Amino acid sequence: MSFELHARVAERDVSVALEVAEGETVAVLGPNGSGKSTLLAVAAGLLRPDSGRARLGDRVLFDLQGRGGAAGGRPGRGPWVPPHARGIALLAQEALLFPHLTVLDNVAFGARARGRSRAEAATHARSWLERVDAIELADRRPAELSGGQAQRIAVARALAADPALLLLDEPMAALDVSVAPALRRTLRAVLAGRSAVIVTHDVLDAFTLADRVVVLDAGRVVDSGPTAAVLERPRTAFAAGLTGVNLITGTAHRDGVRTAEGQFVDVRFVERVVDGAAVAVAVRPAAVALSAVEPRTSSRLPGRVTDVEPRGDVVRVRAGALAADVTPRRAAELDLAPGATVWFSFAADDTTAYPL
Amino acid sequence: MSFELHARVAERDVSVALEVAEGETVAVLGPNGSGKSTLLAVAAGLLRPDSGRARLGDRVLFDLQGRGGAAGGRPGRGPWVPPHARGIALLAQEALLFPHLTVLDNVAFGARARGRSRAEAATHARSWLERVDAIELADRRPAELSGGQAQRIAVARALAADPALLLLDEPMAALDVSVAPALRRTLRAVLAGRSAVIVTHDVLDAFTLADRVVVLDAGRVVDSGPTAAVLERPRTAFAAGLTGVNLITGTAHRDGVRTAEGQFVDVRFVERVVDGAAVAVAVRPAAVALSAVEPRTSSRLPGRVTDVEPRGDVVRVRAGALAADVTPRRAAELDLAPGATVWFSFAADDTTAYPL
Amino acid sequence: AGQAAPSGDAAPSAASSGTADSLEGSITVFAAASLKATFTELAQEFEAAHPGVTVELSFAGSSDLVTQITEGAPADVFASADEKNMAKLTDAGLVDAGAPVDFATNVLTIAVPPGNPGTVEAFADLADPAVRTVICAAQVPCGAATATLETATGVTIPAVSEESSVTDVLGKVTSGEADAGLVYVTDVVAAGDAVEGVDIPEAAEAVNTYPIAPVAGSQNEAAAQAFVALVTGSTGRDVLTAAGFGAP
Amino acid sequence: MAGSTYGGVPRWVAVVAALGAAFVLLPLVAMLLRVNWAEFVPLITSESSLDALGLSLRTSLTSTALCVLLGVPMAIVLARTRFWGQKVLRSLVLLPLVLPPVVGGIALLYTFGRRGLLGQGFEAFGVTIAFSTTAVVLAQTFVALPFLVLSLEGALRTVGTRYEAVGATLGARPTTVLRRVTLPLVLPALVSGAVLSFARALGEFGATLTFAGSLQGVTRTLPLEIYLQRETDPDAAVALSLVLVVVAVVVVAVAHRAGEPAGLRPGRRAR
Amino acid sequence: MAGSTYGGVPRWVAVVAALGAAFVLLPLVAMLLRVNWAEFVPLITSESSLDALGLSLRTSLTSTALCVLLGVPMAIVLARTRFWGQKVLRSLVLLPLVLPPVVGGIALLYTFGRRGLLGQGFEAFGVTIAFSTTAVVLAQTFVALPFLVLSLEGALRTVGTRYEAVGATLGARPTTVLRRVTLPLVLPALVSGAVLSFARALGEFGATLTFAGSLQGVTRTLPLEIYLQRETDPDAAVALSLVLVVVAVVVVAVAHRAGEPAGLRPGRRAR
Ligand SMILES: Nc1ncnc2c1ncn2[C@@H]1O[C@H](COP(=O)(O)OP(=O)(O)OP(=O)(O)O)[C@@H](O)[C@H]1O
Ligand SMILES: Nc1ncnc2c1ncn2[C@@H]1O[C@H](COP(=O)(O)OP(=O)(O)OP(=O)(O)O)[C@@H](O)[C@H]1O
Ligand SMILES: [Mg+2]
Ligand SMILES: [Mg+2]
Repeated sequence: MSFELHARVAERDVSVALEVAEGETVAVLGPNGSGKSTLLAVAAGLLRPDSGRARLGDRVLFDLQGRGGAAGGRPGRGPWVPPHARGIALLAQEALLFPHLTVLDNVAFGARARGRSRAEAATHARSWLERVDAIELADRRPAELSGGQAQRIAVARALAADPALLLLDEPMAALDVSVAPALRRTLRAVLAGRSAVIVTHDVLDAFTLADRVVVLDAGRVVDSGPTAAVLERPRTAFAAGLTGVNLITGTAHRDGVRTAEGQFVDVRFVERVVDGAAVAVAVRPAAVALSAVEPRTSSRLPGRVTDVEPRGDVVRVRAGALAADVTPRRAAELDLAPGATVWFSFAADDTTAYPL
Repeated sequence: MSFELHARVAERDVSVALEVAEGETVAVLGPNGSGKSTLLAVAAGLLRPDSGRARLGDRVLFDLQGRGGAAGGRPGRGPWVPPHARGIALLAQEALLFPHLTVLDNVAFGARARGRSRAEAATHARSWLERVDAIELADRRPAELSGGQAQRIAVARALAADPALLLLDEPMAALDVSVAPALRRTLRAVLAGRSAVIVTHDVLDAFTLADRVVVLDAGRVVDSGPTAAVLERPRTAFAAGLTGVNLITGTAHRDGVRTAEGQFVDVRFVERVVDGAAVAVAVRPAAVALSAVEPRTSSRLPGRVTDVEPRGDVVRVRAGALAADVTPRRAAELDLAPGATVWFSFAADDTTAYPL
Repeated sequence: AGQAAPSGDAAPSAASSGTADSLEGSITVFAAASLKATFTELAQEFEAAHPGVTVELSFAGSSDLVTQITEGAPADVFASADEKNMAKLTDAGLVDAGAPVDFATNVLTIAVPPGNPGTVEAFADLADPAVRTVICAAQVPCGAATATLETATGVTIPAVSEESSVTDVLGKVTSGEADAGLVYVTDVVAAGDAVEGVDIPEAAEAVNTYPIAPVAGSQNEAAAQAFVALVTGSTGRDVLTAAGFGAP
Repeated sequence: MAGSTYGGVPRWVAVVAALGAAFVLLPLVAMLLRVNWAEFVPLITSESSLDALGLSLRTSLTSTALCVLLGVPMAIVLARTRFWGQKVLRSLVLLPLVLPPVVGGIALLYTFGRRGLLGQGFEAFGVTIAFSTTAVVLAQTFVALPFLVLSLEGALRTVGTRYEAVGATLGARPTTVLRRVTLPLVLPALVSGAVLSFARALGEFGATLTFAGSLQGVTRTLPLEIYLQRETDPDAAVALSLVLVVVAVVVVAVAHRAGEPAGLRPGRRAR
Repeated sequence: MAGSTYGGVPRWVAVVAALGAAFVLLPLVAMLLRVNWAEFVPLITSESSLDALGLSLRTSLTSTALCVLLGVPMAIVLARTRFWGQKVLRSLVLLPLVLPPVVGGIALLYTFGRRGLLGQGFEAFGVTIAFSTTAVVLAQTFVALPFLVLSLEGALRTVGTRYEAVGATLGARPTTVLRRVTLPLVLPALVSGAVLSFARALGEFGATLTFAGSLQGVTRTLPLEIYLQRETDPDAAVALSLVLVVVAVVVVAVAHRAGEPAGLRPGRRAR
């Protein structure tokens, strides 16, 4: 079912809008404290916003008129569908398994709540436990689970509730690399054709699970659109950070871009861009070369090294927002240490430039 | 201080040993439920093992003789230093901030507990809050924090306790990409020259923070050694999964490797390996090509596609334990769908082969 | 006051004749707690004499019983430990003004623990602050009697406690907590070996009188009248005297 | 979630606790020492004693059930909703605790008695409450209710609403959440509260005497019987009290065993 | 941790709760209606009334303090340690709840009285407890202690040991953990328990009467005064009860305000 929401929570300085088309999965990305969990809580009906409106299918979930614009104003009045009647399941950031129920009963909870028989609910729950690869935990109590196991059970519990809209808050955060791909596959199967919102810090989740992405920052939507478009052509430093690309912004200037600092970068525009328009340039760190002296290429930017991160076969060198991946040998040659000034350069062919 | 522990917790079927040299940081990796948190709980003194011994510097922390080998035997008897006297700080998997204290008081707790004055402790706490980029949250209550914010405060609280041994259980799990690098940098600075154990699911943490890696599975240590060695020459499917490489095991056979299924793979041995010895071959998915018909190259393995994951600019195709990264165009050409049979091939130059 | 009371011999004669006893049903007797032993015995006598009647007994402090009757408790007979509480009921019209009959009296005595550790020999000894004496508070009947006695004898007792019931005074003495307590003669009799009594010759100055009366509007007036008759009659006299009560 | 079995209790705490326990237990021991064991059995098996014991058990159990029935909703409303005058209401609901029982009995008479606020209405329908077994139950419920409400309300606040919220998003309506999430979570507190209520009801004396009277088999509960026995024979009273104590200990022990929540029991796996 | 403000309470729960509240409140209203307001002020300001009120407040506060002092360690030991006979001990500690107060008073006499278990020893040192204000405090503490222990123990179990474990790994010794983590976490329950204890101590009658006696200004607390007044003037007793009720309401309200833990207060940020 399609879902539509806009809401303002004054106390947390969050004011967001979200749309999920029928069968679509939307990923919500954003820094810590940007309002992602708040958005989900409002959608699920656990938090009453000061004002706003939400609709799931034909049903209005709430339609609240703000009273008094000041922060701390009381939650607005208007129609309000309580959480249990919304058909929206929320997998919260903490697993919150019911401590008094076994794992099986936890997963069967939703079905039981909707009036299914004990046996029916148990069968249903068992099939979900199998799908998250946790059937052998069925008879344990939540207190006897490891963190990642608990998280997996929580995922199964939310999925088993078979909601019209599924909200997932960082479902993969505590999972190990050996289950994450399998669970991601399960989620992909489950989310296909189902309306869902997934909060994540992992760009891989966004790529594999989401049709569309919404980026929040400081309680506001700062970017949204199809996953590939948003992540491959990031408009914010946060979105760029997700995929790990360098984001350079400036104004279009003939065949290049002039940054705010006055540096000139050679790029290749795919679309026509008028001179002077605001543009962004994305470059992957692997395509960036480092040198101690200013190189002859036209695309080069100076930077003061802030961090040198060994990453196995490469070393990532950061200078503020700029990053380059170099081989350990090259890093050793350059004798990089935080504070050193280096030049970051790249070929125009390796850039993606687009209007902001 | 150097640290040494071996312990058995029968009820959880965990029996592990761990050594941390003076100033060393050890990363503990392993699937969910493999006993990582249990290991830390035993080290911190929160869980009494059935038998085992631990030493921090010159002090014996515990030295317990198991009584009755049977599972469910009572915890052993012997010397036992209580948690508060160990000088070991544990950052647990859940943030567990004291709900009745402000963020500042939470971080100041350790210093206060060791008898520092209120003002001194507050100053100390403030400096730590600054280092985790959360000074503006100082006056909030834990209930008013987002999940990632809480996690950051918990990190600061553990670091501020200035322990002789620091145990961190997935400190970065809930953090967004915009703080993770900064926090990783902070941790790197803090952990330098300090004995620490860090549990993580992120290979990047292991690379950037750890000198040595211990891999657990089902309550046993299955691999350990210097970070690069363990991760670049994985011996277990789990370790291979961490760095995302394909792990192929078999027996050495002249210039190649014969797999258990009887396939032959061309590799280049760096070291001398006698024929018939067990060897492992690591290949990165990006170096693996896919084809619908059996290719002419000598290193090729058949597989039935289990999953096709779009990952932005590449598509990861999995067939059981094998994975290949191909361009979206190539994936479309091959018309890959789960169930299809494809051939995975790679050049001998792209492999790393080593004895098991 | 006994104009309504039948002759003391009416009930026993009816019982001994054993014929055509018109009394049946049940009656509820509300009696002061200090009457528990005697009235339990009398009720058995009454049931033996009138096989068709069962007697329910409810014991509590007199003032508690008055409150209960005022609030509608189903009482047929009320036996009070003092005249003041009976007066409350006659004032309220719940007992006919002329109905109450005095059926027993009680006088104060000094109870001391076995062995008399405080060596109390006479009422005047209680004036010694070294003797820990417990008395009733002036608000309750035994306390009123104590006050009367103090005035009459000119002895002032520096009591360590002024209890709200005789039972509490006796409790302090039996437990040895107090060296002496002012209680009724009947209490000393009932307590047996637990206490010793020291008679007070001046006790006659403060005699406590027990009235009994049927409650107005009783569902079983005849049986109620018969029970009152039994108590005030010779059977009652014997039982009460055995317990230490005096004649009215 | 890895289990922490941390259980550090400072030594001095244990010492003070022992002192407190001694303070409570010594009087009980002293009482035991004074019991006249020779007369013990005939005394406690006398008809009136057995009547009183039976009545006490029946009425206390009934009023405990009433306390649970009325008290659970009261605790939930106090813990989970906010309304004007809530704080005042909470204080008022606790009043039966502080009211001397005899005064509580008077208040009940003023309400349910013949001339009482509601009693007049009941009387019109031919229903008399005062001085019946019903009155005993009412008196006990009145004094015992606050115990249940208070202990449960505290537990509800401590547990918080997070699990309830999860239940709701899984589609459970409020009543289902109450039955399947809230109550199981606070079961230990509910059991404690019920035990407290039962104990208070079992020991109730003043209000019963005033409001219900003292009629053998109908309203004379064990404490009333003890009170009466004391008039004539303090030893008998002590012996009967011992019966009360034993009954209470058994009930408390059984209830605590039953109320121990499976999920919070330490350790061992189900299989 | 994003705040859930979920608070769904089924309608029927509210209805039953209202019924329960009415059951407790109606008798209070009925009592109010019977107060003789004309004589109210002179009555409650009489010397004996003021003496009794002062004594009641002093002794109740003292015994509440004693309850906290002894009860907190007892609750901690019961909730946080495991030892042989613990379950029996817990049941025994609750006994003063079920003991009819008068019997409790007798038991105290047997212990601290002149010829009691300990009293003989005290007496040898010239310390007499019976008939003193100390006896009142002891009696009140005896009956009120289980309230504190029980409500606190439940809360300690509900809170669990996870936060305490964190405190310990941060280097806090058990006493520090107790002071800075455990007690603040269970503060609401501690306050509730103290309020319950205070209320029970304030209303205590039977044990005081039996153990301490009744002398104006020394041992005659307000409930004893009320009981005595009732003999002569039920109106006076009701008026005095009202005073008791008002005192209790004020104390309960103040305590609940003080005990509301800052960290669990909903909403608003500190700055
Ligand atoms: N109960 C609360 N009361 C007041 N403010 C809160 C509360 N919970 C969260 N906040 C604040 O509201 C803002 C949004 O928080 P929210 O939990 O929605 O963030 P988030 O995007 O989910 O972050 P994270 O990635 O760390 O989970 C933050 O500034 C946070 O500090
Ligand atoms: N309190 C407990 N009682 C019994 N078994 C437990 C308890 N806690 C954990 N276990 C079990 O012990 C094993 C080890 O758990 P542990 O928490 O150490 O795993 P972990 O490696 O930390 O996993 P994760 O990555 O999911 O956090 C698991 O099988 C788990 O189910
Ligand atoms: Mg969040
Ligand atoms: Mg773990």
